Amino acid sequence: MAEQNAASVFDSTDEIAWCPGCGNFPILKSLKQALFDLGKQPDQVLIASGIGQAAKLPHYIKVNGFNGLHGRALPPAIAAKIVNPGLTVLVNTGDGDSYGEGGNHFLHNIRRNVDITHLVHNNQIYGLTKGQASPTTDLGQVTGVQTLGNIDQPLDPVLMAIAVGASFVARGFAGEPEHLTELIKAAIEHKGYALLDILQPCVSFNKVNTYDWYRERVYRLGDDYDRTSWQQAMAKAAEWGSKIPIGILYQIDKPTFADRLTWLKNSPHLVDRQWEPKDAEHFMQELD
Amino acid sequence: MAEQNAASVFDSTDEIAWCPGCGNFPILKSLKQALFDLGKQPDQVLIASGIGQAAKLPHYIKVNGFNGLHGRALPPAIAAKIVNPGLTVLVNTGDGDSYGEGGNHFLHNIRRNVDITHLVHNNQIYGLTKGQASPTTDLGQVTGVQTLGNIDQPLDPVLMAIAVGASFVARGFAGEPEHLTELIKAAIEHKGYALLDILQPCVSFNKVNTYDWYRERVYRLGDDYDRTSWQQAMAKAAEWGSKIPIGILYQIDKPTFADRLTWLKNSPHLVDRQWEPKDAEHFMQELD
Amino acid sequence: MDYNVLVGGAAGQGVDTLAKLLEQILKKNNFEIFSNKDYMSRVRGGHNFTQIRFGESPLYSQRDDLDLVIALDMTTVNNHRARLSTSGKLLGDVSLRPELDADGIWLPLKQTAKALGSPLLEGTVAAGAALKLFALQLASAEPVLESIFQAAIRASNHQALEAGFNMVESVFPTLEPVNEHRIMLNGNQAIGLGALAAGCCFYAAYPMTPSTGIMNYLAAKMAETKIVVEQAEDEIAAINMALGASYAGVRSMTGTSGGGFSLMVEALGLAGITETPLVIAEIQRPGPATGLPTRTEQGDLKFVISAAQGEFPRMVIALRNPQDAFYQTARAFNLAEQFQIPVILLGDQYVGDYYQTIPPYDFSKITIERHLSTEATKPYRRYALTESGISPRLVPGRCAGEIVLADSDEHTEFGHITESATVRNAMVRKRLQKLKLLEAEVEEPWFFGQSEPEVLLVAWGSTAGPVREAVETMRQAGISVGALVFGDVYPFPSRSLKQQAATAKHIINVEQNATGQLAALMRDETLIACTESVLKYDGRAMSGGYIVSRVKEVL
Amino acid sequence: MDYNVLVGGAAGQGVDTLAKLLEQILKKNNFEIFSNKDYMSRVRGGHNFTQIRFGESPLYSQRDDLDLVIALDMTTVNNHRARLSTSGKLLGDVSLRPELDADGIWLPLKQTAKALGSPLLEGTVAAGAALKLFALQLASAEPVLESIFQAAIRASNHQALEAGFNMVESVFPTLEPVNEHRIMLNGNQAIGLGALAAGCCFYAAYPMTPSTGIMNYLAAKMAETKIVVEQAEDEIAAINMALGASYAGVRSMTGTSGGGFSLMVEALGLAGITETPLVIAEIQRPGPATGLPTRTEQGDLKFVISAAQGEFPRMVIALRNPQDAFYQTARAFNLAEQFQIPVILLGDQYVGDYYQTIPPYDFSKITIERHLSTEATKPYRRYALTESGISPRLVPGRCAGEIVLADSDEHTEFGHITESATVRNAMVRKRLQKLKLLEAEVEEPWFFGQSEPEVLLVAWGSTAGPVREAVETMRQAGISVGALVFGDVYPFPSRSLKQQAATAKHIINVEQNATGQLAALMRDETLIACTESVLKYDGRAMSGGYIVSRVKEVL
Ligand SMILES: Cc1ncc(C[n+]2csc(CCOP(=O)(O)OP(=O)(O)O)c2C)c(N)n1
Ligand SMILES: Cc1ncc(C[n+]2csc(CCOP(=O)(O)OP(=O)(O)O)c2C)c(N)n1
Ligand code: SF4
Ligand code: SF4
Ligand SMILES: [Mg+2]
Ligand SMILES: [Mg+2]
Repeated sequence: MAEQNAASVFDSTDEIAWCPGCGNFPILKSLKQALFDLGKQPDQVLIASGIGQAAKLPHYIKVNGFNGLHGRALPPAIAAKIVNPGLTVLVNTGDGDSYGEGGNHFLHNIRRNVDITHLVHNNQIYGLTKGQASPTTDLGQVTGVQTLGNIDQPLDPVLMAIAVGASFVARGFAGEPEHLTELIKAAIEHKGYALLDILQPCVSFNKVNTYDWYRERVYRLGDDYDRTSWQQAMAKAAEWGSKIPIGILYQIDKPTFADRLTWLKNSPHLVDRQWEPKDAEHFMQELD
Repeated sequence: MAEQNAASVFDSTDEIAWCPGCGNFPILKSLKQALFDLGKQPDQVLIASGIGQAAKLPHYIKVNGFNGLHGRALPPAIAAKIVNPGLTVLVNTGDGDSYGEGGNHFLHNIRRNVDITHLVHNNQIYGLTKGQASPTTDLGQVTGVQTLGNIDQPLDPVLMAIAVGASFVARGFAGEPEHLTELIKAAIEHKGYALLDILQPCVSFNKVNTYDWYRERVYRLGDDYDRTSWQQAMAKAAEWGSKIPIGILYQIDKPTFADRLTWLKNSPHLVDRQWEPKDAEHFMQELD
Repeated sequence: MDYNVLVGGAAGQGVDTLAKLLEQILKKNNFEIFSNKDYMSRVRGGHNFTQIRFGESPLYSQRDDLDLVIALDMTTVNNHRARLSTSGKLLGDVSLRPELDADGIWLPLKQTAKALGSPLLEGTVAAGAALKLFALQLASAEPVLESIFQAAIRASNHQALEAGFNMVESVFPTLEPVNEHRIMLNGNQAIGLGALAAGCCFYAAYPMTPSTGIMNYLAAKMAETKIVVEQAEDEIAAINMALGASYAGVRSMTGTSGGGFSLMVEALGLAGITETPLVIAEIQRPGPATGLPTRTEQGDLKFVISAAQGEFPRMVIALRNPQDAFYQTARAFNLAEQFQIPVILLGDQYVGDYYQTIPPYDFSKITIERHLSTEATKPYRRYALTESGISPRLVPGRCAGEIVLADSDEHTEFGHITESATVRNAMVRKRLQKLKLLEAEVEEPWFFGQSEPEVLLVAWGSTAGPVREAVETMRQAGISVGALVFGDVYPFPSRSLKQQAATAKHIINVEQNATGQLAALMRDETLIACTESVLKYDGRAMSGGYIVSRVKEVL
Repeated sequence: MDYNVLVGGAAGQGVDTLAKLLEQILKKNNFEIFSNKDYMSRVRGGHNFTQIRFGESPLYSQRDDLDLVIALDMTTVNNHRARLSTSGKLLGDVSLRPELDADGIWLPLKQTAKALGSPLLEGTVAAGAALKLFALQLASAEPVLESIFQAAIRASNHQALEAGFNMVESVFPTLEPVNEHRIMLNGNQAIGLGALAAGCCFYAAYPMTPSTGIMNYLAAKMAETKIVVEQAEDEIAAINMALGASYAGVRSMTGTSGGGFSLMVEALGLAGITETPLVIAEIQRPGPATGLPTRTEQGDLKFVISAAQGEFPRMVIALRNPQDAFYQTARAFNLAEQFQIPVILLGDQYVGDYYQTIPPYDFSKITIERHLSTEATKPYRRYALTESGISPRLVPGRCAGEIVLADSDEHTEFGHITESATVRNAMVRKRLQKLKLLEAEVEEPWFFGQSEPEVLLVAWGSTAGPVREAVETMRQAGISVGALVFGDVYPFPSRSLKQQAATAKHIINVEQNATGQLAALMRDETLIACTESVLKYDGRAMSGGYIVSRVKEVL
């Protein structure tokens, strides 16, 4: 067998429809590299997404894909993981998709703690629909809909995730792809729901949060940072403005959804369940 | 005019369908008292609700009411306030309604900061549908659907609200109605979105979180408590278990949605807007 | 020959327990039973009642006139005494005795209950009296007390039953018990059991009356069957979770009522374009919006048939009774996987909640046909255009080296987003072609009564039982009448309708709604117009008797 | 006489700017214009094009054969050169010149642009050349450059235009300009302007192609008109916000496409049962689910007519062109408030996005009829059963001492939750009665062509223009043909259809979908069945020419 690299294993033949220079390209590359480094095989990985520019990602990588509805990437992803824990399940989708239309699933899946990885391509804008404010757009930013400037206070997704009880919360930046690769690997290896919010410049519609804008602000969390302290993580996560921390903000051990499905402990995965209609016949007894 | 009290001003003729002993009764009473104390008139108050036991409240009080869809109390409430800022707008509805089905509106209306009061009758259960787990039900609690115990980590709504940026967050208890009245008054008087989560025993379906259970745990925040400190509020809000603080956990001044609608500053409320079709005629010029 | 008992009181007074006790005892006595509940959307107070009809031969519907009313409150006395048949009796605590009462049976129920330790025993005392009135054996209640009451309160209930039993004399002539084996259940349980039999192992839903019974049934069996029943944060999550599970390779299902189904509409289209099998139970209640949450209606037929933007194949099966509900649920899973489509099981509060005795299900009739591929032509094309019209479906991760890509955009055979007009045309045709294939699967409606009748009733779903009884009554009265009751409603089976309608002078649609939705569907599908309508939309299920009188009115 | 120009290139190459420049210049030259865009769901790359048709008399549709193709890339050359008419010309940069090219016009566009300082000027150079080809005056472009380009780049664009102008000689015979005043806009703008005229002051929506144009239009006018345009967190919030605003007393509206409408379904029923006026624009795109986001289809007709559980009145108006869209939007607000119902404006990407010159709107024809009460019989009953069938509607807080209670459950006249069968029946009848009242308001379809024709085309909404052109073409060819184009589709106006269908030998439904949804509605409503169908469902709008050829095929 010829020597393999991330590209040869995970490359898709589909033409990429993103704009040249889009921050999604380095994210895609880091993702492939992370999967490769972890020794994942395409047929053992599932990426779910919603609708948006980021959400097109499942077409641009050779793994199983479920490109569903706008805002609805998480529900199919967690269900797939529940019925087949053998799959490595990721969600790659946009900030509008994850925090806007999909906000309720974001909130409640933190509580479920299913062992999946949620990568949010956070370009602080609705890219595919041509540039309206997303939940992470800064106050005052002018768009075709927010013609007098955005008036809704932006959401800090990492802060919210930590507050609601996520067991892994990190922030990455498309402009630091090697660092990002490491974060993606850590997120995938984390047992439980892992949120990785990725700062992703949109070169076409977000003229405020550019590569330069981010570069001037992001800094990596140091080795001395204690990612297991909730209080400290809350404080760090709240940092946004002239300085923006990237790295793993918070990580703890916590029972996952699967851990709590105690009645399935010693039985095969649902996808491998053996079942005959007759197996249910005895339930008629209680109807006698 | 005969002397007025809360009952005579706000009493509804509709028969109350709640169970005897339900924690909703004292909440209703405190609410009427609060409105009375603040000198509100029935026709100047609007209460919106979703569907559930708590959500029946608009029928049991004489004020304007919009008893809408399950989970959808907030959107009509904020819209009504936006178009008619002269109304005192409240939402009275359940924990399932507010945090479950309605989670996305909860999240995003914190960001909008419209000047309304959100009273959540939090009985940690779905009452009307006969006792399934709500987002605030404790781990392990057994119900007709969670037959092997609830496995989703409960949401701490006050913590989340503070984290996401609410400007007024409080917790009350149906078992302390005078205190509750004061909290409701403070919430109504607060300028901006005010969340008041009210611990409300459900005597029919929640056999865990009973009046006694709450009484053993709740304590009032002291006068020395600094409700303007975000860090401290986060820590307080996270307290849940053997001790549960009630009172105003967090309150700050923040521009409201209306403050940010700068272009409406010197014009009449939308509900009083004067408009003729001809007023739009000049927009044809740019189509020439 | 059959008897009709009504048990009524306020929510929280124990109407449910009393009804259950009576039903179970009657079941142990081997009678045929039909029992339906009328309850309000509240937990305490108000007025709830259950009508228990039992007899010697199969019962298909409630009956309007009553043989016995057991009243736990005055509202029950007032609301229902007029419905008593000439030999009918009213049973209640002495405190309820109306001023001018001739033949009521007024017993010290409350006092006896209190003496035995709890006012809650009142119902059991009344049940004991009822047993005696119908000349049943006290012993026949033994196993029921065992199964219904926890050990701590079993003895006192036993005493209460006996005390009531000894208070009265038998009044009603005895009935002949049935010889065949019967099970008793409601439609929601039947759906749940059908799903279990069919190998469903993932059920995601959000509680909504009157569909919650399905979730309760399955949730109670989780540990034993090793399945997952997950309460979703909302109905949107529920259906998208069910789709994810199905995509990942298991049989999955969701259930709700009309309001929740509204929220599932977008994902119904997702099932359509991604060709992901899915079974959805929609248990109707009266709308619009919140409507009457605990009551019944057939108001969502046109809605579920045309729900979601765009055009894609689906199948809609209306459930006609608990017998039907079980087999149709199992069939739905096979059809969903064979054609890779969403299949909607359309029930309503009536068929979901009424209890009926029926012959045990024949599990050997249930098959699990997954229609999954295990090998693929490489590279695998999820949406391959095949001669059969169906693309091979792989389970992700179960075919080495091949990946499965599902897409909600219009897509190529590989599942990649496309903008090609040619591919679009091919994919639209491929999907809609399945409607043609489905036509071969569609089952003709049930037919009751006289063939080529003068009066043809057309109905669908849960009114099957009442319509059947109505037809029998009318035939006995010499009317030339027959009825078609549709189960499969979409794609619409039109053969029998065309046949029977050809000679009918009157074609009357009998529907539990206000606009006649089946009639509209018939016009669209067959150009056959009904001549008259019997419609009911007050949220209360029509009985056979109601249909007879309304048909006579409109004729 | 008219010309047909196609401008094509990849997204991001400036196709849009070039098209806009040409359109505006042609507008300034007082031609009639019909211009439609074909674009992909991506921001850069791919293949987008705009077809600009201009002429001496009104144009109702795009034309398939081209007089000039302006190619910014090779794909444009390859995809469209076959569509050139015999005298047609291909215009592009020299680098695009195909090997075997006879009569293309290959100019140093890129080189000129670069010389003038920016490759982005290529389109303007091409536009200049096009001006000359059609023998227009360079000066006529002056005000357009002014309005389109910011000061910084205005001069260079001017030079570019002039350079292109001087590169070629006139080729096409000059056209006669139109004398009357014209405005040019697309359907989405027309809806927005109609809403403003009608006094709408609250618009809540979530972005969704192809409906976002409405929101963009209104958002740009917020400050000047003192209104609120709010982007909701999702479509469920959007419609519930719009309902809250309407309840509170203002005219409000929401807009979306099919996917978002799916999420609004439950609240549609809420509007129905609470009797809250609401205007909803549903701008269709091809489904199911995400489908083809930037393309067109008429796939949601049956869906919007029967969306939501339960039964309640609504009105559905299909928009036929920008002229119609404006007046119908204003009318929708009046109907919504008169009958206290949701009114759905059903458009599609085609009518939403194509630009057309039309006579200026007559604002004196627009009236604002609020139908609000200011006094109440006390105590006020929101859902009073009145003789007219409509309950008096108060604005909360605007009638001293009286309160307004809206309820999604079945309710009493006061708006309180009820379980009464009698009240339920009365309320169902009260609501459905409005459908009868609406029948008096419903407008018959437009009719084009020969009355009592042999060939009757039936169509609805956006195909009005193409159908009109098709009818004209066929009549010139001596065919006895007429067409009914429905605007109001629900309640369904059947009078003209019955009249025209009586004598027609062929009744052909012309629809931009795959299943023939209007034909199904006609069968249901009138028992009239179409004999043949012309359907298109590849996401590309049909032209008049397309209809002619397909009709000839099926005849
Ligand atoms: C139900 C529904 N509503 C709206 C849309 C339109 N839509 C598609 S993508 C998108 C926003 C995308 O923003 P984001 O998730 O941030 O992704 P990005 O394009 O920025 O990567 C919207 C509103 C849709 N497809 N479905
Ligand atoms: C769309 C929809 N889904 C589900 C329901 C059913 N439902 C009504 S109330 C309720 C839960 C109520 O719980 P909560 O909000 O906590 O109110 P409580 O009854 O406890 O006061 C549910 C699930 C509904 N009415 N609509
Ligand atoms: S619009 Fe923005 S997010 Fe989308 S592909 Fe282009 S640069 Fe990337
Ligand atoms: S069920 Fe619970 S919440 Fe509902 S009325 Fe009864 S006690 Fe109150
Ligand atoms: Mg984005
Ligand atoms: Mg609750």
